[in-house]
Amino acid sequence: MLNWLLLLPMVVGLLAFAVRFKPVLQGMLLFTAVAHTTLTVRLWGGEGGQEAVAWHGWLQLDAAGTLFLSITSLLFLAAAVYGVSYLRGECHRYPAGHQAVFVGCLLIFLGTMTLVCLAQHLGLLWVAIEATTLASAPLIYFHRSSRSLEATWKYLVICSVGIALALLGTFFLSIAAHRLEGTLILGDLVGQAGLLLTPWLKVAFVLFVVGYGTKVGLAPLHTWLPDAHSEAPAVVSCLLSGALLNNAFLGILRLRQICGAADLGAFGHGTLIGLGLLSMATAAIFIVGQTDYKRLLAYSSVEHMGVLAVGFGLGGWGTIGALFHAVNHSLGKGLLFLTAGNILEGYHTKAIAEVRGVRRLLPGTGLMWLFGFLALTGAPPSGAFLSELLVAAAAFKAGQNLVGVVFLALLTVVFVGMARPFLEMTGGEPPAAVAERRPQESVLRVLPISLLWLGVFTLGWYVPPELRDLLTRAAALLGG
Amino acid sequence: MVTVNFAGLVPIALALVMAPLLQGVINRTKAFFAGRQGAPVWQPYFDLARLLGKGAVYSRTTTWVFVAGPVVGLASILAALTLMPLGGVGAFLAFSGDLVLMLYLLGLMRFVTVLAALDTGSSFEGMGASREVTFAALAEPPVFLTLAILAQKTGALSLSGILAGIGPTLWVTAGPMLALLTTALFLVFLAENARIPVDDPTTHLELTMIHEVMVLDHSGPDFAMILYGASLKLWLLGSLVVGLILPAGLPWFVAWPAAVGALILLAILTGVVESTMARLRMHKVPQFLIGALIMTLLALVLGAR
Amino acid sequence: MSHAVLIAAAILLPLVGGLLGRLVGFHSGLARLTAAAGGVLGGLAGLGLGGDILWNGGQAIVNWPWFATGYGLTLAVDPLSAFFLLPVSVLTALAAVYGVAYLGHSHGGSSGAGHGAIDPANVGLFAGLLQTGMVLVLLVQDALGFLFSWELMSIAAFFVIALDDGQAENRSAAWTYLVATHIGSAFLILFFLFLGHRAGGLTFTDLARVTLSGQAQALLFVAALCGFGAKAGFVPLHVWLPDAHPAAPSHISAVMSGVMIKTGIYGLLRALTFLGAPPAWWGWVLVIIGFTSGILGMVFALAQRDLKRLLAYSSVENIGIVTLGMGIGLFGVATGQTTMGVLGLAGSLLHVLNHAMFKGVLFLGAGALVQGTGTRDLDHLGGLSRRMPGAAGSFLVGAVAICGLPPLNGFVSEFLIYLAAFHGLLGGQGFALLPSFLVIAGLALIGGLAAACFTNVYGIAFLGEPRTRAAGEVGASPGLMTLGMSGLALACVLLAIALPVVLPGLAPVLAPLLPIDGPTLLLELLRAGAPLRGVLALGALLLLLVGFLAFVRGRLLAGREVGETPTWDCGYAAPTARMSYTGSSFTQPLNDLFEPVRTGTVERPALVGLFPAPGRMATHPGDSFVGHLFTPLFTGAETLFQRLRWVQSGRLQVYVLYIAVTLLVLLGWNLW
Amino acid sequence: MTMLLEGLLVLIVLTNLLMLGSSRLGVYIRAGALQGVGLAFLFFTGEGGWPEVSITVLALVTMVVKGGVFPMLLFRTIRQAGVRREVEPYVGFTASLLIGVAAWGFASWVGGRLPLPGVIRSDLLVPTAMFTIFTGLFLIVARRNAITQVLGYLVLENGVFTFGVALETSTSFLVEMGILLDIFVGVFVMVITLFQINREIEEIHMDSSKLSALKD
Repeated sequence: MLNWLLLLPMVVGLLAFAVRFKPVLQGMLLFTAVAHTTLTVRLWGGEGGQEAVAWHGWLQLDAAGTLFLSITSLLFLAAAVYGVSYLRGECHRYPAGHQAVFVGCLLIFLGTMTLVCLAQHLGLLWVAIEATTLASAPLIYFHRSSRSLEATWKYLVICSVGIALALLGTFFLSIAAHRLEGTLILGDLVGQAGLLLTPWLKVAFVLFVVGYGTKVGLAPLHTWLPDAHSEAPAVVSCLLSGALLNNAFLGILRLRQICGAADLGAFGHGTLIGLGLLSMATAAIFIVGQTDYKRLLAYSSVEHMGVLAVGFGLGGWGTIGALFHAVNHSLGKGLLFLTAGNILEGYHTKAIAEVRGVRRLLPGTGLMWLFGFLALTGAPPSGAFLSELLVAAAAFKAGQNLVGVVFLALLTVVFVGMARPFLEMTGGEPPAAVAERRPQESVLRVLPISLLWLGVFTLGWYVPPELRDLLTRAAALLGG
Repeated sequence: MVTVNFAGLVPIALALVMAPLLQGVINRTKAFFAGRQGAPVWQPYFDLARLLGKGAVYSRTTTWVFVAGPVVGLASILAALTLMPLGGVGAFLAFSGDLVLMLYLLGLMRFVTVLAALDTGSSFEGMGASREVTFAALAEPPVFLTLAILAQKTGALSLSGILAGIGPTLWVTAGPMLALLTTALFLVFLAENARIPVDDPTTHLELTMIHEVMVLDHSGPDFAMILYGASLKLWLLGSLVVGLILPAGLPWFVAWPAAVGALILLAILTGVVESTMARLRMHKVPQFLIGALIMTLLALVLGAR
Repeated sequence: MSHAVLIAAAILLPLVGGLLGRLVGFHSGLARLTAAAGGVLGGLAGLGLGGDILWNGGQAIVNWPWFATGYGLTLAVDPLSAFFLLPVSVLTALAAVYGVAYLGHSHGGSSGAGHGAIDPANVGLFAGLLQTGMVLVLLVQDALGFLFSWELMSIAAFFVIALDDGQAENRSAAWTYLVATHIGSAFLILFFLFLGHRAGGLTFTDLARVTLSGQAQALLFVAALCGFGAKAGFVPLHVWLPDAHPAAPSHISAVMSGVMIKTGIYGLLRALTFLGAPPAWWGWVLVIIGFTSGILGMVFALAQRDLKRLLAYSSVENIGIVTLGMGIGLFGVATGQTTMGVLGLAGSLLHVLNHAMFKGVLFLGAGALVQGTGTRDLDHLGGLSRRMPGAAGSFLVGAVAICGLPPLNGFVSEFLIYLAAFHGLLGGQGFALLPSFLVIAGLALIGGLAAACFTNVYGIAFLGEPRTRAAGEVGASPGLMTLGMSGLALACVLLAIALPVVLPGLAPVLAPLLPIDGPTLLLELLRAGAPLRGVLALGALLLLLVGFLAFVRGRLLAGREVGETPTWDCGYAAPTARMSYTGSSFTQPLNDLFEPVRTGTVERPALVGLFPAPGRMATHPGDSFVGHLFTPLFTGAETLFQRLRWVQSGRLQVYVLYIAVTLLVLLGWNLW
Repeated sequence: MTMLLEGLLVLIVLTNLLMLGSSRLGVYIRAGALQGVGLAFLFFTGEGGWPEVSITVLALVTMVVKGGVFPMLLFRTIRQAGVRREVEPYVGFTASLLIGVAAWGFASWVGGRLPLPGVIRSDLLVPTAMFTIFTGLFLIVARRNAITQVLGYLVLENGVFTFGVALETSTSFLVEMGILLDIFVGVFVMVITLFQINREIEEIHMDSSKLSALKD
């Protein structure tokens, strides 16, 4: 089952490179997405009550993996449905070869992300995470404009440098496991964490945080993120922000899991909390007065990764809150990036100041733009409200009152900064030049968005027991 | 507890009968200072009688509000009278906080008068109404503060109780404070009753008037009610000023005549003020009232020592 | 009907009505009726529930299972909730009735002030949600549920404001509201989480049991003050109110101003029941807030020409009065002056109730004017009482009541607050007297200003001659609108009669806020409320006198010549409506006086030469807190953030340097 | 074996210094290639004779990729893009060298103090790895030319790899191959991107300081 999950997108993705017939490409994309989601759903609760294992324990779907894989798969499905319409629409002018590269890379990207969720061998995890960078780079420069190329270049170099440090961390971890013959299998490391060499483990942790943190987009390592997210096509931004960032976080979490097992106490908590708050503050600085709505969303991702970091740093309720927040953020941010894609296509601009009256011009899009904003920023009923509340509660529970206060204050600043552009864009009268073009929104473009919104909305007042159970198990696993 | 003091009916009767007299006394005093013969002190009574005997003329613009103004206004001041003691003898009705009710009844009177003025749609009456509400708003705090300070000093919460508590003892222990308060109240008394230096009841130029210009369009019995209401208000506020000065606790046969005498003296004093001072320019009036407020604040500081 | 059913009805019916209304949104009339039916039925259920609890005592508790998640939602109506449930229910129900006609007729109305562009089904939906949210806020019994309901309510109101987003000012209003409410919520989250952490649980029962250190108590009080104050509209957190109310449809403005902001007061009172014995400085703080809110609210209101903005500022003023009462009450409690405490808190609570009624009337009346004339500008109205007698009569009742004049209900609550302050004069010494003096002087000034303000509104809008053609051609409001308005006006009258009698019924409501036992409290209320009988008696006397004088006047004029003429204009022969005094002129003396605390701009034409060209003068009333506090604060923050943007310089080299430096710093931090 | 090992390490250090001090792009690429080859040989310095087949394969692949494919790719890019052969530094060459020497000193000092478990085959190993990592980062930060940044990344990877080899970390063959594949594809994609950039933006000439349109 796991093999299928992994191989399916990889193989179909590789095949896609060779296909030059556009409908087939789109079919492949949709098929893989549906199949991947189906497989993932079937894997919930494991195979026959056990966690699915493959490759001698190198691959295993544990609770945390299930959670992140489900997010990825779900988001990919939404993105794929949207993407088909996208490929039919705007990119019709591109040659089929471009579409082939796009679909192929998209699928391989999915494959690599799946591998990240499954990998139990930390070396393999590194390979997978670096591979996500490489698979997604061509996606970002899909438009082949000078700006998108620049974004790709920065994305590649910064993430590669960062991830190289994570590789160093992986080696250090191996040294720490000297008494375990240098094993890098997560289960072994956690199981016999008492035998690890603490100083090396600590260095490895820092290297993981900096290395994978670059990929996650924790400030000040986030510098590639606004560029890449704003220049990439909507589908890609959605996946980068909603799926990739979480998955990269998994890298840090795996080490935190080991640190927790090794009984390092509060080691690293301060680091995560500090980076988290710094990320939120940095995001706030760039969100207030932002002129480009896709960059706005990108910085919002930085902020939310900060929320996750704070939550994981706090532990306890914070871990559950952060995991839950990952779900909410992915749904919310995915929906907003896809919506932003609709707006971009309708208005041909990314400048906030030039977009007005979305609600009148593109009713569904406008509504979702507003609803999505509210859902993402934690205005109930929205899952984000509950998860952010949990994180804040964890701060007070841990006696970190100052952290709690700063956390709430930063959330508020970000909210204030985001509210104005969203309200301004949604309301008002559309510019005459745009209104004359009479842009249309197809159902395929609005439906996935609405479903994502429905998800995050529902999570605001009803958390299914299965999800609650999964979150609890994942938190327990991660040493929450 | 609501105390009913049937002896308090006598001051009400006195007020009802004698209120217009004060107006006459003031006019007489002014005439004296102007070296004129002047109208008899009973002239206000003659005016009232004549107005009551007349028909009325209404502007086509007006509605029932215009008619209701004088009626409700007079009713308010009459109701307020039941709360005002005279000469240290308790009022007909007394209860904690009745002073608030009394002052708010005056407020109601002003409210309906102003609305009646606005009902005519005349810019002159609008202007008068505007001035009226402006100065009234500024006059409220000094009166309330004065009564609050006195309540604190006397330990009573009803008008009757407060005025009954002010006597020689208090004047000895807190003389300067009481003097300040009396002065402040006197200033408000002048302002509220549309006297010089705030308003000139005898002017003939609408632009310079406050109270008179508001009632330009009233005629006949309506106007009579307004005039009578104004006299009662003069009496009512005068009683308050007088109450601060007269010693309490005198037997009724001394107290009432003394109070009436004091009221007449107050009227004469008003007449003297009107004769010796010029009307303030309109934008100086707020300063006049704020002056009254500052006096009460000074008294507050003095009293707190 | 059992409590459980009533609770469910009060909460769910408005929402269900709104949703159904949205579903049948294709038919405007049906949608409006459905939504209104939900609102009215929900309101009736709430009224029954609140009335029952207040009348019969006790509590209604019901547990709602939260689907299969294992969480339960405890909803309870205790006397405090029940008390607030009354105005919420009455006002929302009557506003819903009014809304049926209001939304129907504003369709296709004139642009600008009317709400021609918005879909009644959407208004119905969010109005229902707003009602549901408010009832939930009053009923939930745990912090999480409270925050959730609170946000639900806030968001519903936001949508109502944001619905008519065609105009930039409305979008700006929606933003301001959203920001204000969000900042408030942040403080509330802080409050509940911190308190919950101390209490070790998040249900209200847990929270009420906690014992706090002085420092924690102080911190929590400030957090509650900021959080709930932002909703209630304490100066300087009031800035969203004057923007939001004009943007919303009038009947929703009525609900927002009449009861939604009162949930802030409810929250503050609820918070006080958790925080333990109040120190005296809380009383001081609240008195000062009330003093400033009351006076500044009125000062700003006086300067407005936009009727709904004016009413919004007047809400700030009334919240100030409520706060004055609460402050003096708490001060009494803290200093052991029970009578003062009881009176202050009772007056504060009653003013909440009263204000809901008369502000409801006024906003609904304003809606009738807006709908009829298409403008909110006072100076474009005039003479409407002839053409809209129903609206005019109700509005007059509201205006008299809001000025706190006897014999209507507004006086009763203000009287109690005055009385509390006067009682404070008897028991205190030195500085402890100052709150009492502040309250008395504040209320006196507020009363005077309010009289100026509302004679202005009523006189300019309803009396005199119409100043514009639109104002001259208005027809009477539809029956349902009149029903809504007169219902609330009637409530004002009834409350004036009833409140003095039922005052002791407040005992269970006040009990959790006071450190005395039930019988003592009841006794205090009976004693303290005795003067109200005097008020009642004089009210009756006043009415008798009015009747008598009217009779006398009628008899005198009977058979005499009663003529009709034009208004006396010093003999000027051709008066026009443009010559009549405008609201701006009416309030100008007071506005000039308060110029220093109230900013604003005046456009004056430059008149040059012997025959200058025609010029226009216009005044734009400002809000000094917007101009001098919030705008500089927000632009300052934005400028600061702009200055920090060099971080994202665009240079790859610098970015990689960040990585290296972060690595070094973290290694240093974690390993040394 | 130790002789060979230390010789290789010295070679790596020298290539690092060469890159720090040179102004010619060609020198950079060649030095990088040399370093890659040296790195590949490190696999053969382990104790116990001839290594397993898997390691041999790994070493050969490393050698081919780092010593052959990458230089070819880079040279081709330079030729086709018509890049100037001078690297424009932010930090001068003399200063770079001095910083390099200081870094080497620091690396030696830290390397001597790290509580490494097990037997270390040479005292030079850890300092060399750290120095190489530092050089890589420094080249990325302190040089303008985009090609140098690719090279810097390569050098950084070499440093990390040196660590891996030096410490005999037991990542498995598959993972090592995966890592190599990642690096290969990574450099490949970078070069392609540079290529595209050069085609898209006329006057860029691989000057990465001109790639700063995206900022706030």
